[in-house]
Amino acid sequence: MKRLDLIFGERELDELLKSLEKSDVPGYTVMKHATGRGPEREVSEDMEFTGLGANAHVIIFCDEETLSRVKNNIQPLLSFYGGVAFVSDATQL
Amino acid sequence: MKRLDLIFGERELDELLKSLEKSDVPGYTVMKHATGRGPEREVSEDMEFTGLGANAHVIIFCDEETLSRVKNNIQPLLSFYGGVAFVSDATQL
Amino acid sequence: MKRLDLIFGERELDELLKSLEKSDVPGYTVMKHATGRGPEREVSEDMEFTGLGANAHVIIFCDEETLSRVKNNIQPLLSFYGGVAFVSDATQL
Amino acid sequence: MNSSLILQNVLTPPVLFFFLGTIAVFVNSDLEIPSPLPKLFSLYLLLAIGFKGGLELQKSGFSGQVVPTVGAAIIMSLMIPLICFVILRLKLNVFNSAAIAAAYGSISAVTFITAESFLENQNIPFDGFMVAPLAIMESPAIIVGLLLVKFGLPKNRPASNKMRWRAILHEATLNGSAYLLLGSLVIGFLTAGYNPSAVEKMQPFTGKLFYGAECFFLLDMGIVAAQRLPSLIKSGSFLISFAVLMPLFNAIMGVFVARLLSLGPGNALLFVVLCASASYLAVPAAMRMTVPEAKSSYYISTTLGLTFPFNIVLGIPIYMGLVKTFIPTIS
Amino acid sequence: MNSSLILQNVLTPPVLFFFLGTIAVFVNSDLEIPSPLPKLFSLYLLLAIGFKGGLELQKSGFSGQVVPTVGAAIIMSLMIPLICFVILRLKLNVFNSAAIAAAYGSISAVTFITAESFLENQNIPFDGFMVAPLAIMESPAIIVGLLLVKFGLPKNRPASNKMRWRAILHEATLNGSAYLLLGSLVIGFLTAGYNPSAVEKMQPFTGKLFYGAECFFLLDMGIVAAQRLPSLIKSGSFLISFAVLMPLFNAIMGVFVARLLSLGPGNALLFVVLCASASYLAVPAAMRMTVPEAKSSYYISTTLGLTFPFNIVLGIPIYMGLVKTFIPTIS
Amino acid sequence: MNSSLILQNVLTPPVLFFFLGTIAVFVNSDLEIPSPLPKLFSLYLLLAIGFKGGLELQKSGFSGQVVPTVGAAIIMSLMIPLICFVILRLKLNVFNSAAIAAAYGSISAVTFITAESFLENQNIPFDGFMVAPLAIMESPAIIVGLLLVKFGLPKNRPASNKMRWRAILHEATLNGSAYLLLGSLVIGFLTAGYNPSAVEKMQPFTGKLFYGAECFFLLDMGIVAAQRLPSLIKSGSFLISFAVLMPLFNAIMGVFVARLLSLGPGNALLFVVLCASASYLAVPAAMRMTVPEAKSSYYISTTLGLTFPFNIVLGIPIYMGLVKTFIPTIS
Ligand SMILES: Nc1ncnc2c1ncn2[C@@H]1O[C@H](COP(=O)(O)O)[C@@H](O)[C@H]1O
Ligand SMILES: Nc1ncnc2c1ncn2[C@@H]1O[C@H](COP(=O)(O)O)[C@@H](O)[C@H]1O
Ligand SMILES: Nc1ncnc2c1ncn2[C@@H]1O[C@H](COP(=O)(O)O)[C@@H](O)[C@H]1O
Ligand code: NA
Ligand code: NA
Ligand code: NA
Repeated sequence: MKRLDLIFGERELDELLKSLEKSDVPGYTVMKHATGRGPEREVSEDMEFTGLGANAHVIIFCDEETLSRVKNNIQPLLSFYGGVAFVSDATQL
Repeated sequence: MKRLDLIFGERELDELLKSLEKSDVPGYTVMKHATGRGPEREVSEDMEFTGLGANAHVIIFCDEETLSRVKNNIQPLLSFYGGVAFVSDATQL
Repeated sequence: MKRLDLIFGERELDELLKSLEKSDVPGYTVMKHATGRGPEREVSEDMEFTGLGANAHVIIFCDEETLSRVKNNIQPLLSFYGGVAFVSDATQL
Repeated sequence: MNSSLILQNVLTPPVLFFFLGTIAVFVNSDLEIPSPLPKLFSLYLLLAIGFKGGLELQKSGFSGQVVPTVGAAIIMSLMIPLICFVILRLKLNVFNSAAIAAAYGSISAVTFITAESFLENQNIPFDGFMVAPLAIMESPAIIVGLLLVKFGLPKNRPASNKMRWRAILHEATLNGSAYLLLGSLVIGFLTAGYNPSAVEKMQPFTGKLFYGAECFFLLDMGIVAAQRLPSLIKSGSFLISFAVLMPLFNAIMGVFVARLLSLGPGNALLFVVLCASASYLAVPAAMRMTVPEAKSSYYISTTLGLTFPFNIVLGIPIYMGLVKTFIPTIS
Repeated sequence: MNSSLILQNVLTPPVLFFFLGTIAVFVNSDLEIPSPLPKLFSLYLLLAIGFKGGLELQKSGFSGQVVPTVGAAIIMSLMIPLICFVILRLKLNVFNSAAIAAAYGSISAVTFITAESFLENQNIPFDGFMVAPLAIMESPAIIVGLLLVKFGLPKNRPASNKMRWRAILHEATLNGSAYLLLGSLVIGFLTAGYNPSAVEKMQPFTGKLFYGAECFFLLDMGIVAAQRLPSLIKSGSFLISFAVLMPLFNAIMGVFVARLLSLGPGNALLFVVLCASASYLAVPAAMRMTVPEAKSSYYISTTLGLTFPFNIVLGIPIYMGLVKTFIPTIS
Repeated sequence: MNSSLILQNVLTPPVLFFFLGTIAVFVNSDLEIPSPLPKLFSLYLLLAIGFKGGLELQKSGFSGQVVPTVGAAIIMSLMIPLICFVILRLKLNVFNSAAIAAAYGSISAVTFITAESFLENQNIPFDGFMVAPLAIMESPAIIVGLLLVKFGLPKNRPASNKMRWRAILHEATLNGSAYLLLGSLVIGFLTAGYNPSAVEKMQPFTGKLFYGAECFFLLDMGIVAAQRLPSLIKSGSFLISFAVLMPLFNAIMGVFVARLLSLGPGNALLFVVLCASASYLAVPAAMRMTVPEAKSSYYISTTLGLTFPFNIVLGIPIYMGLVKTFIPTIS
């Protein structure tokens, strides 16, 4: 099994979750209100009030096949809006 | 060392932490207010107000021996209430 | 690529982020309001109001070279204030 | 006549803000009231309702209609789940039937205060002691729900379930919202009795602010209710009909009990609303802990996604119409 | 004369709390108002402004100056972005220019209410219907901003962008803050018309509490604005000058339009403040969704980090001076 | 006589809500006030206390008892930590002793306002300027605490500690709660002086709402305090006795100083409460940053888990008894 960590702007969350559903992920977990800095942008806590939104951190545990579907579906979103995606190994307990 | 990620309903948090303590974990970290979707249920942000509660994400860094104790202790909880558990490798910095 | 998980007191966040910047990390993600228990201390949700602060969970995806710079820079902070740091493997999606 | 009452009800700020929230979801606005702000308003309303109820209870004492009304309320919250269960079992399994039944036996505090605002708006008097049955109706319904699970099932449930009996009683009586409501009621009662000068000092917070805070909260309730729509539709036409017809049926029962109790029209409406409303705070919390097998989307979507809006918008004026028709005014 | 107005403005609680927040950042105090509390106050203020505006609009009706003023406001929010865009293009790319231009064509509700408090403090009358132009000026500016991106660019933008037209109109009209403001305005209007007794019941929440909540919110705005300083400095002297001079220029335009409209001095100041203020709520939200290529630090730092404080502290009294000078008092 | 005072104190809403929170934990109810709502109330109370204090200070000026009282307060907050340190060193190491000592030299704003409510309830007059010593007593105690660490230790502490001196002074004077309290006091002072009409406009927020918000906050404090019980018990009988006896001792010292200052009974009680109460906001924050070696569970459990409830429930009426006995009434 694989673990995918996605970090991107909260405001794109709905669109991204739709992509995940289209990729038939078995499930996902969302943690909002994340902040951070990437190569280009800094996202601070007060962004939530200005309407820009903070970041969302989404975790998906899935098999490799699903992962490649996810990859295809979310790549355009990440390249248009920004955000990062990293994969690690994981096994069910 | 191993890293265990547990995701389950916030309302079961106390019970689960008790199980972890019984398993003699060296420590744990809890992030509440997580939302998500599993094979059966969807947990959205407004659950916190309806009394159902959102999800909790618990991270435990421990050795394999402890991990197997944890596994035995939490399995009944996860199977009764639902929730997921994944293990990865990790080393102390 | 490596994934570094840091968990430590929220009040030291500014200092720690400065250390990370000094180590030239490509980016980082911060999740505040984490609680937990370590070998010595328990951090509960009401700490946020007493002024002690809860924990922050910081994730950094970076290469091994950067990781070793980070290690050198944050070690004094972690040993003075407490907190944990774990490394796993990760690859960009 | 009812349609004019409905219009008058719709054009009050609480109902209008509820619509504002609902429409926000339908037109896909990004208006949201982030967690835990809804909890803040929910806690505030429970505290204020309880406190004000306690003050009134101190005034009225436990004489007259108070004790019979509370007694009748308890009986209703025991009976309604039984009736609901029988109906729900036509289509659903024991777990889901029991959980939904318990929700409909219990009450919704926000529906109750919207009914109070409706009465104030119509200049129909009512008694503050009606908060007492409100505060008491959560527990019996939860207990009946759990008894239904217990006895409605063959003994094939896993062992972890056996030892949960204490948890059940615990959830039924000490869940956060029931506890805060009842506790504030006691505090209001004591304050009015022993410290009348403090009553006035509480008034700006628990009294004056109340109506506005209710509106703000109903804005959020509108959002939340509308967001339930997809899972409401998924839950099927049986549950959708149930979520509208059951409150009506319970309301009719309520009207006749209110008549037996000789309640005035204001108190009668409140009693009817207690019968007709369904819980989305205490009961879901209790069911999640004790009957995780029940699908939470079922009991949340019906109570919050349909019964609540129905009661707020149409139910209250309809029930008022029923009350006016079937309950003789003494004055 | 202006300097005495500035001093009088500075010594009011809202401005003083704004300074308290600013200084907290400069002296590195750990005072913070954790998320989502700022959102609570922001939602509250929008709801209350809208509701009160609706009440007043019911009183004044749509006769007299209301329609021309709203018309002029729409025209200003279409024109100002065009002027800004031309200036900004001297140094910035199309994306950044359009996003910043949209922000300056739009408005800041908190600047508006600070101006109202200033007028009350100076005993200068103004009309509640001025909330109508406030509620309406966000959308046109956003649409102009997005049209500028659309036509200012060669067709080399990725395809994902093509289908975003509906999203653009959607963001322009239905973003949370504009929606809540406008919705509350409608509710206030309906309530005052059909349910006058409810107006009084809302008053403690939407009326009495307002000034204090404004102060609390400005404390947070002071913190947030000061935290923008580093990225403001990084954005360079061109944008820094723009963030001070553009509001002044827009204010001067506003004064002459107000004169054309024959607005009294109070209404004139509010109109000028609408022209001179820049959005940090609705516009950033819309730009993030539709023009992610624009650097958010540019439009946030200028609007929130400089234009907002400038308007709050110096701008309002300066604009009042302009109004007094150029607008003949009829009385 | 004291026992009647205690009963009168217990039957006020603030104390009753505190009990409601405490009992919620003991009976294991799931009532919780999720973060950051407690912070909202805590910020609100500090802002309101400061603002009201500033108004009163403007009225009273700096003549009469103001300066001597503030002076005496500073001396107490320097001396009390020294006495505490000597006692605590009997059993604890330098780090823990210094941190706890600093907490007891400092103050608890919520204990102070509960004492004010108690006085209002008893119709005993007191002066608004007593907020000045409240606002000033945090810093000296923190500095003494850190000096104790500095000089109480051999030089074996790691180097990272050396450069922390500026941080120490910074934490002592600019931590969020002390800063907000003092800043609001200054704003209240300026507003009353230069803008009296604004005072009335703040009144619904900072004045009228205060008592109810205090009750809500004490509900949370009850929960938090009761949750400290396990770690309080773990901290041992020495610290448990300390957390009850030290406030009593400090109160007795306070009574005699108040007598020397010729304070009236109301002001005297407030002065005594400042001496007897211990900080769980500013001091923990400062200690965490500068003396992380100190066990936070020690200073949090004693101050919040025992000294605070003791003062709120029993301490205030007992101190009132002491004041009545030892301070001659002039009237
Ligand atoms: N190397 C990294 N490690 C951890 N988080 C990152 C990293 N790079 C970016 N992020 C997160 O991803 C968000 C969006 O990144 P970006 O759009 O590339 O600026 C940032 O705000 C960070 O929270
Ligand atoms: N494949 C998955 N990846 C990430 N999170 C998951 C996954 N499956 C379930 N979850 C999380 O676990 C929670 C409980 O799952 P369940 O009880 O199986 O519905 C869900 O609400 C999700 O937050
Ligand atoms: N073994 C562990 N697994 C997960 N989190 C841990 C572990 N140990 C400590 N932590 C987290 O790190 C924080 C600080 O640890 P410490 O300062 O060592 O008490 C704790 O509050 C926990 O949130
Ligand atoms: Na019911
Ligand atoms: Na503008
Ligand atoms: Na003290």
